[in-house]
Formats: sequence, C-alpha cells, structure tokens
Amino acid sequence: MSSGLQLAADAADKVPAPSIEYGKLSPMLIVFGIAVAGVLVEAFVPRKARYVTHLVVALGGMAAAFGAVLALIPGVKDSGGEIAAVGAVAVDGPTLFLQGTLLLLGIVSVLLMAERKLEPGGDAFAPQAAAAPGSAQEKEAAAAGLRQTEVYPLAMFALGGMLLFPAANDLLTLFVALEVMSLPLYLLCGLARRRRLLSQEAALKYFLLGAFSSAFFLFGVALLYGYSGSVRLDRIAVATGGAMDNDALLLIGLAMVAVGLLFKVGAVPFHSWTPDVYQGAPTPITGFMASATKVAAFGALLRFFYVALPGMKWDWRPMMTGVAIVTMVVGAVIAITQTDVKRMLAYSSIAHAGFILTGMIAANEAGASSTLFYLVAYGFVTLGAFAVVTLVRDAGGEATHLSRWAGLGRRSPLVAGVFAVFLLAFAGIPLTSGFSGKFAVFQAAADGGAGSLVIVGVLCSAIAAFFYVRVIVLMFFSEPRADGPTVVVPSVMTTAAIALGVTVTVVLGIVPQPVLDLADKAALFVH
Amino acid sequence: MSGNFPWLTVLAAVPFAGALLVAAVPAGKRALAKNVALLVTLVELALAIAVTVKFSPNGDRFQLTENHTWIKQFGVHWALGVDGIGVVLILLTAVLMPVLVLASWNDADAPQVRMDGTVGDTAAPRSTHAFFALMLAVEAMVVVSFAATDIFVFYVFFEAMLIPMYFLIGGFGGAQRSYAAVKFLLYNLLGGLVMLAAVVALYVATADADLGGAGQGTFDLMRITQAVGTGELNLNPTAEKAMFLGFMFAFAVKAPLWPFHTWLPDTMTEATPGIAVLVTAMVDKVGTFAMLRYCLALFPNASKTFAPLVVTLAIIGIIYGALLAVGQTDIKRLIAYTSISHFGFIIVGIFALTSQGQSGATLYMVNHGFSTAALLLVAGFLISRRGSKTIADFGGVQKVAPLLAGTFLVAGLATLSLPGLAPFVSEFLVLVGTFSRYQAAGIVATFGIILAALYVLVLYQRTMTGPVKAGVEKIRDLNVRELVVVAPLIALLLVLGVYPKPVLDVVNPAVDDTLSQVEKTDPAPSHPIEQVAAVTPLGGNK
Amino acid sequence: MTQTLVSAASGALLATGEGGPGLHSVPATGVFDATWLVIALPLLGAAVLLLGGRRTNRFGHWLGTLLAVGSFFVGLALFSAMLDASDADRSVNQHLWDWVSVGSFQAEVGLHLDQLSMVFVLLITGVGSLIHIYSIGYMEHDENRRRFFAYLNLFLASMLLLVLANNYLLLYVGWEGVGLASYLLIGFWQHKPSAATAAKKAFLMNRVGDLGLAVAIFLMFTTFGTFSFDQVLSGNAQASGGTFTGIDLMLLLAACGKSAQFPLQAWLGDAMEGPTPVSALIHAATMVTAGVYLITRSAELFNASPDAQLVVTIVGAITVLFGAIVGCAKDDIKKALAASTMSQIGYMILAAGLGPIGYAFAIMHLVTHGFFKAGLFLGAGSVMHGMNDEVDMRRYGGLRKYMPITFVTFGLGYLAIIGFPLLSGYFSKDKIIEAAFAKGGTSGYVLGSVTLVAAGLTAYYMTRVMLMTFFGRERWKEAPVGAPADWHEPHPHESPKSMTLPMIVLAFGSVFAGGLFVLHDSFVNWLTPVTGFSEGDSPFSEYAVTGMAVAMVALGALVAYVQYARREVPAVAPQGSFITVAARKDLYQDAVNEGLVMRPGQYLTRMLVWLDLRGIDGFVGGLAAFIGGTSSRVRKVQTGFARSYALSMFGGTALVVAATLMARMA
Amino acid sequence: MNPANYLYLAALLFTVGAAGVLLRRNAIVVFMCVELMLNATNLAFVTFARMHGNYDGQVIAFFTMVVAAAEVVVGLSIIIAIFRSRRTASVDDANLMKW
Repeated sequence: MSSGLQLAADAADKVPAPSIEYGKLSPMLIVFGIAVAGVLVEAFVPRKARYVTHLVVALGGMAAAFGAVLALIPGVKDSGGEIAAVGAVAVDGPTLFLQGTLLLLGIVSVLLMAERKLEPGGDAFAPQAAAAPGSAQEKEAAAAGLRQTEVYPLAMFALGGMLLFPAANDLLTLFVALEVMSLPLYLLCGLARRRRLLSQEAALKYFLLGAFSSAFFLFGVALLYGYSGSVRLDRIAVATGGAMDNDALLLIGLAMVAVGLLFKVGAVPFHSWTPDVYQGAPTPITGFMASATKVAAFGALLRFFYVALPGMKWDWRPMMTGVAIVTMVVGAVIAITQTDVKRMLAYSSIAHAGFILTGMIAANEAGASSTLFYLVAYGFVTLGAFAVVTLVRDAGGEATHLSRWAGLGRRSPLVAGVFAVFLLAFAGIPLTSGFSGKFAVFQAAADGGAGSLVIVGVLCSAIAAFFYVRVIVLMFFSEPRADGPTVVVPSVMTTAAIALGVTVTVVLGIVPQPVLDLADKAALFVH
Repeated sequence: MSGNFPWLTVLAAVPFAGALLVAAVPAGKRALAKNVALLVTLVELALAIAVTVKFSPNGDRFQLTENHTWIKQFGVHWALGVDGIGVVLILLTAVLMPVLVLASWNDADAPQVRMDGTVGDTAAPRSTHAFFALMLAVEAMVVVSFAATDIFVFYVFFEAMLIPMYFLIGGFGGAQRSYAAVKFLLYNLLGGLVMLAAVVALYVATADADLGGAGQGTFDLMRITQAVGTGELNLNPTAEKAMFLGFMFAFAVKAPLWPFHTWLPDTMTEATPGIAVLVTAMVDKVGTFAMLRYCLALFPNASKTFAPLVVTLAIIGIIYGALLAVGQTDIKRLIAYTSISHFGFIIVGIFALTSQGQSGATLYMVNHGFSTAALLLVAGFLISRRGSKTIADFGGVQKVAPLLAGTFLVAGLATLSLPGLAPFVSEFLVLVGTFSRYQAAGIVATFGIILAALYVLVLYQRTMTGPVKAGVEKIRDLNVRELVVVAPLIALLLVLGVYPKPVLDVVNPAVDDTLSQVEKTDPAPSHPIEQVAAVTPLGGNK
Repeated sequence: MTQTLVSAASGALLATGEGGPGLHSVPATGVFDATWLVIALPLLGAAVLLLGGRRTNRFGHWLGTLLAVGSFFVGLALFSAMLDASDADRSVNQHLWDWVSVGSFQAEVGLHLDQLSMVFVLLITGVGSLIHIYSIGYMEHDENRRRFFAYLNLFLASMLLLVLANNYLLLYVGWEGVGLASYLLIGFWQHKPSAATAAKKAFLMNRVGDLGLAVAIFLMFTTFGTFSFDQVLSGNAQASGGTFTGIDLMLLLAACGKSAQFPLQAWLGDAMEGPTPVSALIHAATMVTAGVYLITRSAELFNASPDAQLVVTIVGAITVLFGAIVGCAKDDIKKALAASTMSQIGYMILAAGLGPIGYAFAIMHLVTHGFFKAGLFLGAGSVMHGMNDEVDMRRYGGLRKYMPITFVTFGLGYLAIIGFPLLSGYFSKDKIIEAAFAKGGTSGYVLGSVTLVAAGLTAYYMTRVMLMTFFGRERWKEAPVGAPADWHEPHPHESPKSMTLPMIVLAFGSVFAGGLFVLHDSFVNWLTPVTGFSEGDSPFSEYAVTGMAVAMVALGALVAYVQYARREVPAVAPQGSFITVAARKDLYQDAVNEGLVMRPGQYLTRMLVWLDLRGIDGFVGGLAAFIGGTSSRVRKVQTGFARSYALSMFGGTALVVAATLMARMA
Repeated sequence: MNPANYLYLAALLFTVGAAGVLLRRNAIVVFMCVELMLNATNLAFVTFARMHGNYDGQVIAFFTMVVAAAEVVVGLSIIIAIFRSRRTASVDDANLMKW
C-alpha cells in the first residue's frame, strides 16, 4: 500500500516530459490529421463540394504521407531504425515498408470508394446509413440524391490505425492501433447501398467477433505485462531471456495475443467472420479490408514474434505451424464449393493467410522479407480483383453469384482477361506476382526448417488452383447467358486502380528484383 | 555479329514479341493476324537454324551461353545455353511451328462447338488473334525451357506454359474441351507444384553447401552439376531421392509416363489437331527433355536407384498405351494412346542409362514430333471434312481422297517405326540401349513394335480401305495448303530415316556428358569379336 | 565339290580356326562400284511414280519395267565381273555412308555382294523383270496401274537391299521394306475388305517375325558389339552355345514370319488376295524365300548351334507337310499354289537347317522354285484372266484347248515342281532329300522320310490342280449353284503376248535350270566359298534316294489321276473326310491364332480401356470428389450464426493456448 | 491479501464474460459481456501493476476504458441500425450469410 504512494510521489518529480519525434511519426500524423480534417469537411463544407474536397484531402494527404515515408527512408537506412514516442513506436525498415505499402493500397482503395459511375444512384454506399432498409426515409434520401461522404474520414481513421499497427513497439499502442483500425471498419462494413441487410449483418458480426477477439488480445497483453512488468516488446524480449519461473503467464499470454492478431489476418480457426464480412461489406471496403488490414495485421504479427519473442521460437513455432497448416487446408478446401465470387475470394484470402504464415514461421530474416514481399504482391492483386467485381453488374447491383459470370470472357474479354490475370496470380502461376511471393515464402520456410509447411503449401496450392481455374473456365469456356450481367465501364479512378493492380501483378512476376531488394533491406526490425 | 550476341534470348523474345504483335493486329483483320503469325514462326525458324549452325557439336557442352542476374534474392539468373540435346529440340520446335500455324489456318475461324456438341453462334466466332498469339507464346516458353540452364528459369517457363496451353485447349476444341483443359491444367499444375517443393529444397541444399557464395544457394545447373560431380554438394540419400521424385513427378505427368497419363487422351481428343500436336510434339517433350537434363544430372545416385522403377513404368506404358490404342473408337484418342506408348519408349531410353538409349531417346523426341504431327494433322484434315472423329464413320477414303490416304499411310508407317523412316532409327537405338542394360525390359518393349503395327494398320484399314461409306464420298482430297503442311514433315521423316547422322553427331556429346555425370558407362559386349590381323575386315568401320 | 570345310563344331564354344570359312570381303572396285545401282534404279522408279502422281500414268508401267530390266542388266554386268574375279575377290563390300553411330553402336549403309547375294540379285531382277512385263498386260484395265508398278519397283528395291545389305540392321530395313511392299500389293485392291484384311494380317504376322530379327540384332550387339556381316560372320565370333542358340532361334523366328513357316504360316494363303503377278513375284519366287536367305547368310551363326539347327529342320519339316496337306484340299487355284509354296519353302528351310550339307541345295531349290512357281502363278493368272477372274478350280476344266500356251508352260512348271526326272525340280528336290538322309542318325531318317512323303503329296496336289484346270469336263459352261441373275458364261481365251512371253521364259527356266546347276556341280561350287559344303553321310546311295523319290512322285500322281481324271469332278466340293475338312480350313490355323492370341488380346484390351477410365482416372476423380465432398461438408461449419463463430474462436483459443503449453512440455 | 486472488477473480470474470458471449442471444447483452471481459482484463492489469510496482498497468486500464467507450459508440450504432431494419436485436437472427 505504501509503496504505491511512494511511487506516485516519485513520479511527480522524476517523470520527464516525454519527447515526441514528430518527424518520424509524420506519416501517421498526416493521415490522422486528414481524418480529422475529413470530419471538419463533413461538418462545414457545403454538400455539393464535399465529395471533391474529401477526395482532394484524402488523396493529397495520403500522397503527402507517402512522401513522408520516402523522406524517412534515408534516416532509417543509416541508423537501422529508431524507437520513437518514448518507446511506443518503432520507425524501422518494416515499418516504413509496410506504411508505404499501406498508403499505396489506401490511395487505390479511396479511388475505388470514390467511383460514382457504376451505381445508377451514386456510389457503393447507402445514402443514409441510419435509415432502415426499404423504409420511407431511405427512399426519400435516395430521391434527394444524397451521397455518403463520411466514408472518407472513416477510411482515413482506419488507415491511420493500420499505419500504426505494424509500427507499434508496445502492446498498448498495438491495442490502441488495433481498435483505431477496426472501429471505423465495423462501420464501413455496414454502409452498402444495395443488399443492406447483408451489409448490416456483416457489420454486426464483424463488430461482435472483433470485440470478442480484442478482449482475448487484451487479456493476453495483461498476462505478458504480468510476466515481464512491461508492455514494451523489447523489454518482453529481455524478460523471456532471463527468468524461468512462471512461464505459464508468458505462454498463455503470447498465445492470446497471437489469437487477437490471427483474428485480424483471418487465420483458421479465427477466420469465421471473413467470408460473411467480405461478402456483405460494400465491395470497395472489402477490397480495402482484404488488402490493407491483412498487410497491417501481418506487420504487427511479424513485429510481435520477431521483436518480442525471438527467443521463444521453439514455443510458438509448433502452434503457429499448426495454425498455418489448417489455415491453408481449410481455406483452399472450402473455397472449392463456393458459389459467390466475393465469398470465394474471402476463402482464398484465408488460404493466402496460411501461405503468408508459412513465410513468417521461418523466423529468420528471409522469413520477414519474404512475408513483406508477399504482402505487397497479395495486396495489389486482391484490390484489383475486388475492383473487377464491382464492374460486373445487373439490375440488382453487383452480380456476385458465380453462375452469372458464365461467358464473361466472350462478352468483355478485357475485363475477364484482367480478372483471369488476378486469379492466376492468386493461384501462384509463374510470371505473376503470386508466384514470386509464393516462391519467396516457400524458400524462406524451407531454409528455416519448415519443410512440412512447404509440402502442405504446395498441395494446397494445387487444391486452390482448382477453384481459380473453375472461374476461368466459367468466364471463358462457357456460353454467355442471355440474361447475363453487363460490364459497366467505370470512371478513370477504378480503371486506374485495376490498371495498377495488373501492372504490379505482372511486374512483380517478371522483375520482382527491385521490390525484393527493398523488402530485403527493410526486413531488419529495430529492437 | 559479335560473339556476345544473345542468340538464345532473341530466340525466346521473337515469338513473345510476335505474340504481342499478333494480339495488336486490329480486330477485324484475321488474315493479317495469321500472316503475321506465320511470318514470325518463319523468322524464328531462320533464327533457330542460325543457332544450330553456330553450335559446334564438339565444343563445350553448353554453348551460346548467357548469364545475367535476374532475381538476386532467389539466386536466380537469366541463364541460357544449349547443348546438343537442347539445340536439336529447339530446332524441332522451330520447324514444327510454321507447319502448325499453317495447319491451323482456319481452325480458330470456325464457330465454337457448344458443350452439348451443337455448333455455336456463327456470328460470334472465336478470336483468331488470341489463338495465334497464344500459340506463339507457347513456342517462346518451350524455347526458353529447352534453353534454360537455370533451374528456376526452367521451372517458371515450364509452369507458365500451362496457361496459354490451357486457353488453347479450352477455347478452341471440341465439345468436351473445357473438361479436357481443366484436366490438363490441374494434372500438370499438381506435378509442377510438387516439383516446386523439390526446387526449393534443392536451393536450400545448395545454400547449405554455399554454392552461390555468401551463404546463398544457386539455381545454376552447371554450377550444381559440377558441385555434385566433385562432391562439393553432397545430398543425403533420402533428401536426394525425395527431390528426384519431386522433379520426376512433374516430368512424368508432363511426359506423360504411365500411370500419370490420363490427361493426355482427353486433351488430344478435344483440342484442335494443331494444338494437339503442340501438346504432344513440343510441350510434352519438355518433360522428357527435363528428365534427361535435370533428373539425371542433378540426382545421379537417386536416378540410378530409381532407374529400374522408371524403366518398369515406361515399359508398362509402352504396352499399355499400344493396347489401349487398339481398343479405341475415336481417331484422335487412338493417336493419343500411341503417343503414350511412344513416350514410354523415350523414357525407357533415357533411364536405361546407355548412350544408345539416350541418344535414341533424344532422336525419338524429334522423330516422334514429326511423325505424330504428320499423323495428327492429316487425321485432323480428315476429321474436319467428315465432321466426325469416330472411326466407324469412315471407310473407303482411299477411293475418294488418295492423296490424303497416302500421306496418312506414310505418317502411320512412321508411327509404327517402319525402317527407312526416321522413327525406326530412334526406336531401334532405344531398344538396343535398353536391351544392353535390361534384357527382359528390352524384349518386352520390342513387343511394342508388333502392337504399333496393329493399331496403325487397323486404323488405316477401317478408315481408308473397303467400300466407300455413306458420308465419306464427299470428302475432298488435300488442298495445296494442306500439302504444304504435310510435305515437309514427310520429307523430314524420310531424310532423318536414311541419314540421321547430323542429328546424332550433335546429340552424342551431350549424352556422353550426361552419362558421365551419372557415372555410367555402356555395358561392354560380352564377347567382342577378336580382330585377327590376317583377316582385318575392310568394310567394317568405314 | 570335295572341299570339306569346317562344319559345325558341336560343343559350347566354336573353335576359331585361322582363315575359317567366314565372310571376308574386299572393297568394291571397278564394275562392282555400280552395285548400288541395282537398288537405286527400281527405287528411283518407285519415287518417280509415287511422287509424280497422275502425271506419270501414261508411261508409268513402261518406266517401271524399264528400270527393273535395267537393274537386271546391271546385275548381269556384276555377275560377269564376278565370274572373271578370283574366288577371294568375289566377295566385295561397298560403303555408301555412315548411318547410325552412337557409342559403340555403328551401323553403316553399305552393300555386300558375294556369290550368294549374286544369285539372289539375278533371281530377283530376272524374275522381277519378267513379272513387270507380264503385269503390263495383266493390269492393263486397272485404273491404278501406275501405283501398282510403283509398288513393284519399291518391292524390287527393298528385296535387293535385303540381299545386298552388309549388316543385319540394314538387312532389317530391306526385310521390313519387302513387308511393306507386300502389304501394299496384297491390299492393292483396297476396296475389297478381304484384301485389306489379308494385307494387314500379312504385315502383322511378319512383324512378329521382325521382332525376332530385332532381338537377334540386340543379342549380336550385346554379345559381339557389332552386327556387321564381316565381323559377326567372320568366323571369329565367340560366345556361349546358349547365346548362339538364342540368336539363331530369333533369326529363325524372323525367317518363319517372312517365309510363312510354321507357326507363322497363316498369312500366306490370305495373301493371294493380291493381284496374281504379286503372288508370283513376292509370294512365290522371291520375298517368301528371304527366310532361307537369312539362315544361309547366317550360316556361321547356325553352324555354331546344332540345337538351333535341329529346330530349323523341325520347323521346315512341319511346314513341308503342313503346306502339302493343305494344298491337297484347296479348290482355289491360287491358294493351292500358295500352300505348295509354303511346302516348298519348308524344303528349303529344312535344307538350310542341315548346315553345310544343305545350304547350297536350299538355295538351288530356291532358284528353281523361283522359276517354276512363278511360272505356275503366272499361268494361274493367265487362266483367271481368261475366266473372268474365277479362281475356283471346280469351275474350270478342259481349258487346254482354249489356252494352249498357258497349258504348255503351266504343264512344264507342273512337271518341274513334282520332280519329273531331268526337269529342274527333280534335281533340286532330290538333293534336299539326299541331304536330309545324309544328316545321319534318327533325325536324318525322320527328315528324309518327311521329304519323301511330301514329294508324293506334292505330286498328288499338283496333279490335281493340273487335271481340274486343263482336263476333264468344261464345268464353267454351267451356271454355278446360286449364281446371280446376270451370270454369263465365260469365254476362255489365250492371254496377250506380254503375258505369255514371261511364262515361256520361265518355263525354259523350269525345264533347264536344274540341269545346268548340277552340271559339274557348278552351283554348289559357286556357293561353297560363302556357305561351306560338306557331303554328309548318307545311309542310302544317290540312286536309291532318287528311286524312292520318283516312286513317291509316281504314286502321288497316280492317286490324283484316279481321283480327278477317272472320276467326274463335282462342281460343288463334297463333304470330305475330317482330314479334308481340316485341310480346307488350313488345319485350323486361324482358329488357333484367334483362340490363343486374338481373343485374349481383345479381352485384355477391353479390360484396359475400362480400367483406364475407372482405374487411374477414377482414382484421381475420386480424390477430387473426396475433396469436393469434404468441402461441402466442412463449409456447413460456417453456420452463419455469430455465436457459433465465437464458439469456434473460443475453442480455437483454447487449442492455441494448449498447443503452446504443450510445445514447452514436449 | 494475496494479489493472485485478484488475478483469479479477473480470470473468472473473463470466463463469465466469454460464456455470456457464447450463450446470450441479444446483441446488447452479448456486447455487455464483451465489456465484462475487458473489465476483467482491467482488473488483471491493475493487479499486475501492483505486483510489479509500476504504473503501466494502471495507465493501460484507463486506455482500455476509453477504447471500450469508443467501442460502445460504434457498437450501439450498428446494433440500432440492425434493430431498425429487422425489428430484433437477436444475434441469431442475422444469419443470411453462411457456408
């Protein structure tokens, strides 16, 4: 009792004012800044000008943040990375690499969200989210031509959380970043203009399960704190090196933290939200979630295991190996029988989470760099694929049922061809980014002594290939249906997003060297 | 030209560029697209001939080599180089392509056949451009596969080839083409993925041996084989066997070796004749070529361990393929099974580990390319005229289309390895090579020649001879374009039958080198003839 | 004649004497440089006629004939050059080009001309030219005559390559080449299903024999490291007796296929579906005797294995009787002659199996047979030509009045084949019978008796043919039972000169060739340097054997006379005894082949076709279905209820925690 | 008092909360159970802070509360939206998407 008071008394005169390295944090600060600015825009800018203003602010802000990331690179190159904000944030290679990736994915995602040429009534989002589906208010809002613009600040908040997520150097910051990232996404999920019941259901499920997983995560943090007396990753690492007693706290804690992170990456058995949420959410948001969230979450997972628990390799590897295996198998197997494009892509993303875990489990430098590379490759392919999904429409909105895609290759060879490229990349066919990524993680895993994962990975790739191929068959080798969906010609924004996706897919397939180089140099975590 | 001219890269780039060029031809101009494709294949042929001329048979094992870092992190180099085996197969590819383009001239223009067998909308024919562009892409990838001296480069193109093939099969074939295309892709993809695991494992092993320097591994074939030879890379036997099986699985599916063959009949039945030739004459050859180049050189001990097993499977394949061919009722399916039988010969020749077997197998790859191309293309002309692939729908064609029947017979005779035609030489070499190592296997394989006669002659008898059947009387004889397609093939079959020496001279040094890598020598004759001075044979050796 | 050379040495190893009888040759010089022309001329003809297409229709037959005759003249030139040369220089070798060369496997394209191949060159080109001439008339009304001549030329080239090749691999090319030509010519009238089937059957059964030749070459290569004549046959070849026996039996298998010997005899009868000139040239005079050439050429190898030689004689003996018995029952004139051919070649094979005692006589009979059998076939063709292509002898009769030249030439051929004294068959067949007895021992008696009995049978069936065709009632004047409505009586007539001329020339050969050959033993002396010669040890004197043979012939002819001249020949074949029925059905050869090979093969094939769909593909399909089924089942876990998702997370967490703790303990 | 007892209590509360999430149907109640789990965690943090003698745990507890409050805002808005459209707040009724 007395010691607590003593502490408080000490603190009063000994705790120095924290110094914050604003420059090093600038990418995150900029994004959070534009998010706040977005809220202000929503409040003060007249309705007609909001869309453009939001776009300018968001895109400009992200571009600026990206510039900031670039500007930080030389410094990190020299120092090998620094800890900023009193140990809360690590600004090192992986951080900058992933932040850069996230910002690019964010820009592309915002382009997709801003698309207004596809939907006759406006964009992909409900004009008034609060109005009940099918109610009078909703019709009124639609008739008034209301457009949702709150998505931009929400997306920027989420993106800010994502930027912080892989940079967080203590578990508290990690938790906060997790929530900052997740809360806006819960809302974004529920904003779809069409099929609102599905959208709301997705939001509810995502929210409840997300909160549930946060609780596990937080409890794990508590246990690790209890074990080591600190939430800073480097101090936990030190603590695991020394003491031998009371390891149960450590082991249970690390497992529960891992659960929280594995939930975010969508690994089995914490994947069950993924298909429902991916299917129900507005497609641009699904793309954003599937790509950016995964990138951020894997970044955090990497940092957590590589920085906090490098000495615990032999404890977490068997568990993670098991998770990786079931993730690959379940994702690939269940995807075979899916009939909805978005749902199939969701299961595919689960399988891919397994492949990425394979690289992570290597627990060496190659493991980190290969994971980073895979994330870039995967992020752009995924966004591109979901972007294509937004184009194939019929009277009910997006035609996501696979049977509706029959003969698409005959009607619009270009769109079908592009989608085929993405599918082939997912399948890991050589000369696409998917192959480079897969090869990188398999090589790292084999090098790191995880040969069994490579074998399972290879077999699952074969199973996975089956359903990607099935879609290609459907698109190219089936007769088009008379009442089939049409491919709407999008504005330059979606076009640019898809074009970027294809470019990255092909370039990373043929000349992956520069990005691999970058990932290689970026793969050193600061401790 | 300077000595550093990147011949092989150009050789690979020309068809790639050609593919893009064809794809870029404005949509309505089909004839232009075809002509461009033909021109590109002819340019490629000229280049391939130039490469062959530049290649000196008695020089280094690998010539015209190029080596540039491609993906440093993976230890990958854009490394190309040809040995005698590679150069011969590249030439085969280059020679066959113009023939195939010409043979497929109208195949892509015809309206699509629906899944239920009815003819689709004539107003919406398929893309001629895509057809020829994809064919050229396949050619490029096949060429790279034959020229690669980096395992990764080989693997990438070996696998990537599946995609254009897949679209060619699934987009332009018969009623069941979609099923066939998926089967083709999945079988081969599975094989390729298993190989991927082995490729990765091999890299890790080379990294452990520090072959790439600085703790890195390497995919450089020459470096690895050298290290294997010197013992610098000493794989433990279990790992070596596992890797061998991983590589071999992919090649066995591709080749195809019994019992991994079941995709081939479907593919060849459903694909257009030109594409079927593309599969069996070139793409599949990459599999057998890779056995020879990669399996043996990289894993000599495992190769020796598994050789009896592979030989057994191949022998089964010879007899099995031939028997099934006899039992078929569909012309193209029959030809597909003959190919399975022939691939059995090729593989048996490779794994007999004798110089006759391997040179024979290499020559067999070339000859089989020509003979199957001739047989399938003529069969294709026949089928397109009658609109049926069923043997029973034919009869008496010889009466109405003697030229067609005659070329079909010559192609058939080549398929049954009639002496005087090219396949005989290779088949005999394979059999001799096999017999000298595995006597029983050699004899069983020889039964294949009887069955070959059976399936070819039964096919010929049922389709070409006898009274003219209803529906056959309208069959026209070959036209000029078709004659131009078949004539060079038949000419090559004849020339290589009586004078295969140029090919063998190029192939032999590479084969000898391969055998020395496996540390095998030809079995010596048990009782060599004693040369008595007084009666020195004067005509014996030249 | 009295040169007694090294004969077969019994025992495991063949002693190699210096300067043995083996094959030694000198490079071709002078006239011999033109050896290749013998083959090239007909090959050129085939190429021009096949590639030239319809444009050559007008002169194709002339060109083909001209080149065949040209080849004959080159052969004659070579022959005269050889007559001028000394014994040692008669065996020449012409290297043309290197063919296949891989490691120690060295095959060249080269020719070997010696006394043995010379005989064949003259026979092939001589009889071949005659038959070309004959065909000009015979095929006059066939729209595909040009193609026919192309095939004939192709055959000549292949057959010449067969006998001139200087190594076994090149011989193999000729060997299959004649098989191809035979296939094309048997099936020349492709619109007839029976012809197409017969052609296929011939090729297939030949392929079975080819298998033997291939394996023999493999064995030579693995044993000696070479398969060129002047190495393998140099007399220096050493190997275990078993190896020699193996090689010999494989060569015998090849010979059986090509020469229609038991058990590969079944194709020859069906081969009569081809045009008659083809039957005369290929299936009587030349190609079918290739087996005899092969064995004689390989004398060195056979001499080294008495076991193999015994098997050869047994095969020959069985075929002699088989052919003779079948020949007795055939009503189809060509099939009767074909059976006779089979039987006669059986004589030759038997003789060749006797070793140096018989080689020369085998070849001698081969040549005389070439004359008289070709003559007989051409005669049969001439008869058919005049009888609306009727082949059933029961629908002939009394034709001697209508076609006198045919009757005379056919009659002389007939007398020659039955061994009428002083005609060529008399000399050559007697020598074989003598040689068979001269083999000595029990086997000698058995073989000698077989040949004697067969001589009697030959006389019987040939007399039967003669009587049914040229004598007796003119049965062709009556409409056959079940004749079609438009049946009209044939008008037998003599054939044109282009057909009768070759028949006359061949008749001369049939009459005089044998006498010429035995004069001063010229034929045996000619061949001895190549084949060796030994008198053997006959239990009977030459005269005794001749007496027995003539007696058997007389007996056979008499029985036939009683049956077919003294009695009316029924227009419809009577029931006959079970032997007759069996003989009509070729002693059930087809039934046996069908039961032993074809049926089981068909069942096996059907089973494999089924298995291929169900078995391997079934496994893969099953695996795919299993994964798909698993997928359908596992996806149900995704119930759509958030609480069940939460439960899976909760359970997952428990598992993950447990796994982490377990990892530490483990 | 032995601080371990607080930890046991925290674990118990956490488990009760988790059980509530699994068992209750009403979305609001489910959400409150999650809050209970977070509060259990807070208890654990505070206890550990006490054991280690530093403030980190206590600070974290405050953070957690703030985060939980933010979560409530978001959560309730979602639940209300779904209640409006479906006239029910039962978690089990939202199962349009499955398999």
